Amino acid sequence: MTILYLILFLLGAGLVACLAERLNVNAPRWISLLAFIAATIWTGAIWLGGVDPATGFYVVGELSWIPSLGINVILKVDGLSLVLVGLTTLLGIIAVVSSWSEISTNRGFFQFNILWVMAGVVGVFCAYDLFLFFFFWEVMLIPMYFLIAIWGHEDRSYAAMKFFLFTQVSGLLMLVAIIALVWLNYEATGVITFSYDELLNHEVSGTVASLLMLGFFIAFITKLPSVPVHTWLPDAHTQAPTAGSVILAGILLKTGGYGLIRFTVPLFEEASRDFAFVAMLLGVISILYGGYMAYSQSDFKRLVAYSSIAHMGFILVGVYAFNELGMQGAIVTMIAHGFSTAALFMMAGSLQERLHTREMSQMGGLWVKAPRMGAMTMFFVIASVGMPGLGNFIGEFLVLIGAFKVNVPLTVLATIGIVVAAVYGLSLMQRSFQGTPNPQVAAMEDFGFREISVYAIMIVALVWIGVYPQHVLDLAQPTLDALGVAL
Amino acid sequence: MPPTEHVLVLALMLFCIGAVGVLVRRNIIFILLSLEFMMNACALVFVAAGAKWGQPDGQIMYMLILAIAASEVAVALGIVIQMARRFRTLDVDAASELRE
Amino acid sequence: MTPLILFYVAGFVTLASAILAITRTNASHALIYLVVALLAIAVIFFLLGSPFAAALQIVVYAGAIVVLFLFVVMMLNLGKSSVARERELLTRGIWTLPSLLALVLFAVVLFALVSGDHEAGAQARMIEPKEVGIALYTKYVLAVELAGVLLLAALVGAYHLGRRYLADRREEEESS
Amino acid sequence: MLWLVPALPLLGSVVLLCTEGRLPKMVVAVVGSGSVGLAAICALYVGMNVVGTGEWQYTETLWTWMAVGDFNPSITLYLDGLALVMTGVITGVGFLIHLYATGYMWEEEGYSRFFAYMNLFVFAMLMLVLGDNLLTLFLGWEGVGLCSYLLIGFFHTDPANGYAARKAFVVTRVGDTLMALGLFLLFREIGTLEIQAALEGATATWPEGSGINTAICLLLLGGAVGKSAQVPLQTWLPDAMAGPTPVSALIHAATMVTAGVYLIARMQDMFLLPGPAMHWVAFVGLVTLFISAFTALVQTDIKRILAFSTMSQIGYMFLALGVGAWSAGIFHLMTHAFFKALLFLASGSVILALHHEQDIFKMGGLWNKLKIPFVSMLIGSLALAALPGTSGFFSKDAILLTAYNEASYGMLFWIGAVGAAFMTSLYTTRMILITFFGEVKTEPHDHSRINMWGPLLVLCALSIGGGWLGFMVLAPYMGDGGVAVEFHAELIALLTLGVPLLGVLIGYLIWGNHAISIDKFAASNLGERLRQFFFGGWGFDWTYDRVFVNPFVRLAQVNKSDFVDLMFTSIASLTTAIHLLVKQTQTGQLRWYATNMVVGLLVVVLIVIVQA
Amino acid sequence: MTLTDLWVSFPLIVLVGGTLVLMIGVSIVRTHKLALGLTLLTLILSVAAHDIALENITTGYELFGLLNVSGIQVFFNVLFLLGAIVTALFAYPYFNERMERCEEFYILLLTATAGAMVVAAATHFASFILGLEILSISLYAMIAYPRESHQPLEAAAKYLVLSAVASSAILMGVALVYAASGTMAFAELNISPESGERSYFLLGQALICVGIAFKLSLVPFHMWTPDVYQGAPAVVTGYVATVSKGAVIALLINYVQATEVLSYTGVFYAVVFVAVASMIVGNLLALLQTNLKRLLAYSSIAHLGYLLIAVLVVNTARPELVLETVLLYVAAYFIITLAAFGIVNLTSEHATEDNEQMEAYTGLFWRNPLLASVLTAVALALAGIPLTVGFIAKFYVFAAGVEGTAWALVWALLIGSAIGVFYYLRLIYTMVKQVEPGAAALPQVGTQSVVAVTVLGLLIVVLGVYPTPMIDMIRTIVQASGF
Repeated sequence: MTILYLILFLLGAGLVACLAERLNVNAPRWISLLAFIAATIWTGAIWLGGVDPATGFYVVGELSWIPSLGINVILKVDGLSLVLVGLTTLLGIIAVVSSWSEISTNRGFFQFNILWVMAGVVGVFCAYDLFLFFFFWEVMLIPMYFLIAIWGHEDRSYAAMKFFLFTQVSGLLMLVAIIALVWLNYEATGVITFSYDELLNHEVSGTVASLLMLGFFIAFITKLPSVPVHTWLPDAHTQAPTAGSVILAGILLKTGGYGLIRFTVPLFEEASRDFAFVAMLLGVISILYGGYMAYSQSDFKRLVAYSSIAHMGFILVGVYAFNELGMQGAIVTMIAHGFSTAALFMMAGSLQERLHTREMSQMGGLWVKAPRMGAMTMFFVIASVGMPGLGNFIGEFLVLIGAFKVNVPLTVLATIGIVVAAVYGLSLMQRSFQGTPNPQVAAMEDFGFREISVYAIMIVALVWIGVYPQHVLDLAQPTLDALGVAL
Repeated sequence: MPPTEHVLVLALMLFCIGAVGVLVRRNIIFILLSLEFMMNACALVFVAAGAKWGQPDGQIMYMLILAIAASEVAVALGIVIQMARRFRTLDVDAASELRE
Repeated sequence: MTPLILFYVAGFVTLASAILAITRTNASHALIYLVVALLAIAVIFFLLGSPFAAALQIVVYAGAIVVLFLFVVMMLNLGKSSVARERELLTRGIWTLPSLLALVLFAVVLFALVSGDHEAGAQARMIEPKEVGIALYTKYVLAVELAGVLLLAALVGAYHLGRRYLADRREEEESS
Repeated sequence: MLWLVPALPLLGSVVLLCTEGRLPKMVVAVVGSGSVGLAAICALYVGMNVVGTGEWQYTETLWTWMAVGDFNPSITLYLDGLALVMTGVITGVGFLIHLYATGYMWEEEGYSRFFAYMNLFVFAMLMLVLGDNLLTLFLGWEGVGLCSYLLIGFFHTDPANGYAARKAFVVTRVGDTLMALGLFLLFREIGTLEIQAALEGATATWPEGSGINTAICLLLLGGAVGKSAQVPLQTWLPDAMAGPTPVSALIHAATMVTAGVYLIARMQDMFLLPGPAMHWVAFVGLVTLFISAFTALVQTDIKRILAFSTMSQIGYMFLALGVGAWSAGIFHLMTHAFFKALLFLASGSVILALHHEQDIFKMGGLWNKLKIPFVSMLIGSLALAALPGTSGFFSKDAILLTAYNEASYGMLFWIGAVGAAFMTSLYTTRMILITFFGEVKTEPHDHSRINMWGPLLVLCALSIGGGWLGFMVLAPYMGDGGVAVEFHAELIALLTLGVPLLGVLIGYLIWGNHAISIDKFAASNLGERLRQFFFGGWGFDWTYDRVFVNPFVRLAQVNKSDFVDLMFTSIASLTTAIHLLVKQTQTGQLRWYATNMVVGLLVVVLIVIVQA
Repeated sequence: MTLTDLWVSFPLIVLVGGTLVLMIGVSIVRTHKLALGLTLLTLILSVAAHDIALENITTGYELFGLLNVSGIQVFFNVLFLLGAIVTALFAYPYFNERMERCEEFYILLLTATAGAMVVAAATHFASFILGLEILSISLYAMIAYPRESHQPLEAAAKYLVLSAVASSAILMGVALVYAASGTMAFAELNISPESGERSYFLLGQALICVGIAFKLSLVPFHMWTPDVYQGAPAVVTGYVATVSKGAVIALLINYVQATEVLSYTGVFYAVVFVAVASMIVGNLLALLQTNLKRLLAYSSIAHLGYLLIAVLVVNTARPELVLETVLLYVAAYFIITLAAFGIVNLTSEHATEDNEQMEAYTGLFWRNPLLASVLTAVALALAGIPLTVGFIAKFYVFAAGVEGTAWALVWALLIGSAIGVFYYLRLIYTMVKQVEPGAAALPQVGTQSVVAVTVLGLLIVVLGVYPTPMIDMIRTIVQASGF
């Protein structure tokens, strides 16, 4: 039940933070920060607690919910979930700190939303009941919508709407697929159940399987996102407040990748294998198109947003390579991208806070004024370009080496994406921090201790994953073994 | 006894005439009057059907229609009086504030 | 044969007066045509072997409901101006579409009616008022009660809508 | 112990990065150059030990990098003769250049940042050469690329530098991508990225040669070509001269650009398997050698002359590898590191003395004003031109002879190489004569201190004596039995000896005493065209700009707002349009509503009747 | 008439009796509070009387061949009564300030509820038509209740005329069906395929469908809806949207199950057409709507289209699932709609006109977080987003659609929902927008209405998160009713 308590704890902290604003305007952010720190420690404790040999999971919790429909609260944490939950709580801390001084209105409600998004995401990562999964899947949307719609930038209404519509509509497709799956299982076994484990045993095949698989697939690639359903992301990211972008890029996108690994592939293995080529192709297109679009942008955040699309393409390629290397690569990419892109979004936020613009034409030569910011940006650009020794490289390399075994032409195209990454990554650096200092930019405050320490966390994380990714790999390995599809 | 089908045709013609009245007239009094024709057409069918099956139900339905028509007219005329007072006309087109 | 001829005559009268009624510009004239149509229908009821319905049609419909109409028309004092206005509004164009629609509707319905071959009404017979009365107070007793509720609702509604309140009176005084 | 060698520069780099700008310059200088110096000592110590054991191989596994199924590369350091030579060059020459840079960069902004990058570079380069598996090598490979990028763009406020840096990074990354593909292929076929295991596996699997082996080799060659600035990925190197001169010396002359040579030498067993791979290597080298020699002849920027000469010299190395003269290639790599570093550092001193003037036609008559640079430059040039007795002579000689002996295209290679040798001495003479002789055009101010001229002198010594060092000391320990030069044919040997001298002579006649006038030719239409063609590096940049860069940039401008989104926005617009349309039906008119009801009724009735 | 008859019809008797008492009471002492008290008392007693009724029925009980009372009817009846109670509670503060005479309203409310109960239980056309008319007649008067204002009058006139046309259609349909089959009891309605009268039997069914579609405001018989919703006082709109629709839905599900009318392909496709059109057009109409009442009107069009899916799969899915879906959806829809109009109502209590423009709710989140939260819950519930009971309802509809393999309808539901999300979110966005300086202040709201709205809002969320009690109850009812 621990994980349910963790979710409830985050929800509760959200309520407290919301109400605490009346006592003190600064209280919410402290509550939120402490809550996330506690949650991180909590997650760490689960990790240290080790796998329960009886169940093969770190934590298992079951609770009756809607028994008449075979719906129960089933929350289980295996290695994969644990890694992602850890990422979530850690990025929670980072999100709170990154928005420390940015938010000046309705701080309580702001922290409320952050905590609730995170609670939803933790639920998504741990749910072993399809209904529950869908429930959390949608629950995390609403606070995210608020984050964008209330504290976003100039075009927030449009962006928030777009974000919500895309996820919601694709989610409905998944809902239909879930119900159809349950129904097929019911017809075959006479039992109505939404339990993941039981549905896993039910083999669906043929056209029906392909259609149901598509239902899940579309929902997940929309979240991921992959071309051609990616267009919500640049808008949402660009308009969201910093914390929103951090959460979006860092965690919300990962739910798509997680869903593919946890649900689409195991539930419809055969259909997925048949579909692998198309999926990989979409991934490759995302990599190249995302990179190309990133280069086209003049808005700092938009550029990073498109780069996210490119990175997420690797996940698609990796998952549908259908081997351990690819899957592990996808997982490492999820984690590493969580840090590298979140950091770049935070940078965009910091710049916006200082310059009141995200347009790179208004920047240039900022390194002279804020060398620490420059160095940090450089680091994360380099990381996201896929420099060996940093997390993203491990993920992308594993994905590619795995994919190469399966499909050479697509892998070659995907590898070209690495060159494109260099093109847009360095162009970002050049246009913002290097080059002739823009005379319109007056003095700019450099990073202080608070910012540096947050970035330090992410740097350490990226280097750690880049140099010794084994922790992540070992955690995810049993999951992949259990899924039995990666071999 | 006239064949049921003939009565039905007559009733439907009456119904259609009533419908045309509703669609064409703008004076609410005329609209209500047209509605009476439609109601009567229904009544005619009921009575004819009752006769056809040799059951009293048709006539009972007729009586119910009577009650319905009476109630509708009563309330409708109440509204007409108020409309005449508030809008100073019985033209329903004048009362089209509610629209997109 | 006679009843059948009578039926056609009555039917013709009904339709003719109905058409006349909905085309009049003067409300009182229209109401008179309505009465004519209702009476013709009463004749048909009679021919259909439903004397009770025929009687009610004359007494309640023509006698009560139309009178209610007439009261209101007179009360609202729809004078010459209103007739002129009606004439103005009833251009030829306005009739085309609804009439066409009604014609199509009629054609479709007629098609539906005649497409099947119909059994002759084997059970057709005259239904005495007594029989109706018995059915009304046995099988349909609940319906009668409900009709009571219906009339009650109408009563209250019409009362509320029709009556003059203090505010109305004040308003009228001001305007006069 | 071996791990200390890369770890020390890394530590230096991290320290400098974390304390950026807060340490006094003196401390920075000590940390920056000291870490490399210590690494050099460590390398020497480890090297001695390794040599002492006689095993010539030493492996040090640090940890398993990642383990996924059967893919489990580890971070392992591997030292053998080849690696030892490279390590020596990197730490040794690297230390000298660092030392020089402490003086050269003294006045510049970002002193600490500079050394942080430089140390990081040394670390990455060491990982490259010490890596026991291709993934670790790739780590270093990309790392040096990064540092190269960082250092080319070190003076980041000038957009031109940024452009050059990005160009360098992206172009080399094209090569890296090919190399990565090579790794994928190798892993798929052999199942490992451990270099030794892979080589054994390859030789065992494809003793008869195979298309896949060739493919892997060519992909690796692609990587090498990118990193070593060979045709067709050579265009970045001249622009890379935008970086501070010590950077050019260290990265773009002595070490990084030779990584390609190292890679091919490292993987020689696979290249040696039957197949056309070797010829490709040789041809790449030959073409580059030739093209860049011509280009160097018409350059006016002193550093660009050196850059093209670097490309040309690496071409020699590739040629050497391609003809199987592994040791000669590596030998040339080493000597080249000495004399080219010397040339760059010396030119750096000149440039610094002339307030960052790099155009040789604005220099002149400096020989007696900047004595140490002049002498250094002269010695370096002699070695570059491979005049007998210099280190360059020994290494280049070995290459030429092996090339001549190559079975299939030997004659072609030899003629090309000799011709290029002639060109080399020609442009070297031109550079020296124009820079240091003639009338004084700019007045120099010499700021050199011991930390700057000290390294110069050491490198001078190495440039002259390095050949002997290699010849005597290293050669026996190199993989293929040393650089035993046999003078097959007297004529060949004579030509090899004589051609550089001829070059110097003709050069003197043209630019020294103006006995031969080329002004007329230069002024002619054809001459001008040729000059421009050579000057622009044989039109490679021009072509790439038109074929790749411009279309991409234009494409990027066209589709800034993502045409895929049109699909969704048009759905939205369509929905809105329909909304506005259906909204019109809500007119508020009772008759209209009733009409619609009747129409609806008609529709329903029709459906029912038609379906009945 | 047996004693059991009496007990089973007891709730109705209490209700009608209460109406009479109220009428007499009002004629003696005209006090608003007393009228409200009597109304509430009657309604509560009637709710309580259902307990007695329930004891006397097993799976279902036929009353005079006109009404059939089973657990399902009881469920609907209780819903109607609760809806009426909420309406009465909201009506008090709403009318108290703006009307001279408020007492008649409660009488009409009671008769309307009685009509709804009759409709829901009808098993015979006579009771169906009568119930429907009792309901409609009361509604005409309720809509026009503030007779001094233009809008309610206009709304009432439109509703009256169009509703009368629809009633005529139903009557004609019933008459034709009767003429074809010789019976008006649902259970006996049947026609053999060979029968010559089949064509006008079907014609009659089509006309009945049209009438029902009108009452449920389904496309293309929906046009009155926005105007009436907008014109009627918010309290009445809430009532129209819930009780009157709920009654017709109860009748509909009753009807399709008793007569298997949907097994006639023509009728089936006609209803499919209406359902799909409602889902799509309803949502499209609402897209950029700025008037909250109109928005809810359009949204109700779409929602009833969704609900029709459950009705349409009556022959292909398990009957218990269909019934569960319908019951759950109606219950959810009641709560949500009442909450929605409750908010409109209580922000309009002290205003001269209904506070119905969306702009009026700008920044509600910052001005009145409680109300805003409830309205957000309402919007999310209408959009069918989890955490709200609306999601559970939509989930059921999806389940029914999938189980009935009605893929076209599921697609329409998907598209409709997608469009729907847009405008519900716009509503939410309006509430979170920052208030422009100088914007009109939000009218003060009374506490008791706030409590009522909050309770409804809580219900939306609590039942959305933990719907088990409701689902179990509905399942028990459905099973007890013989499915």
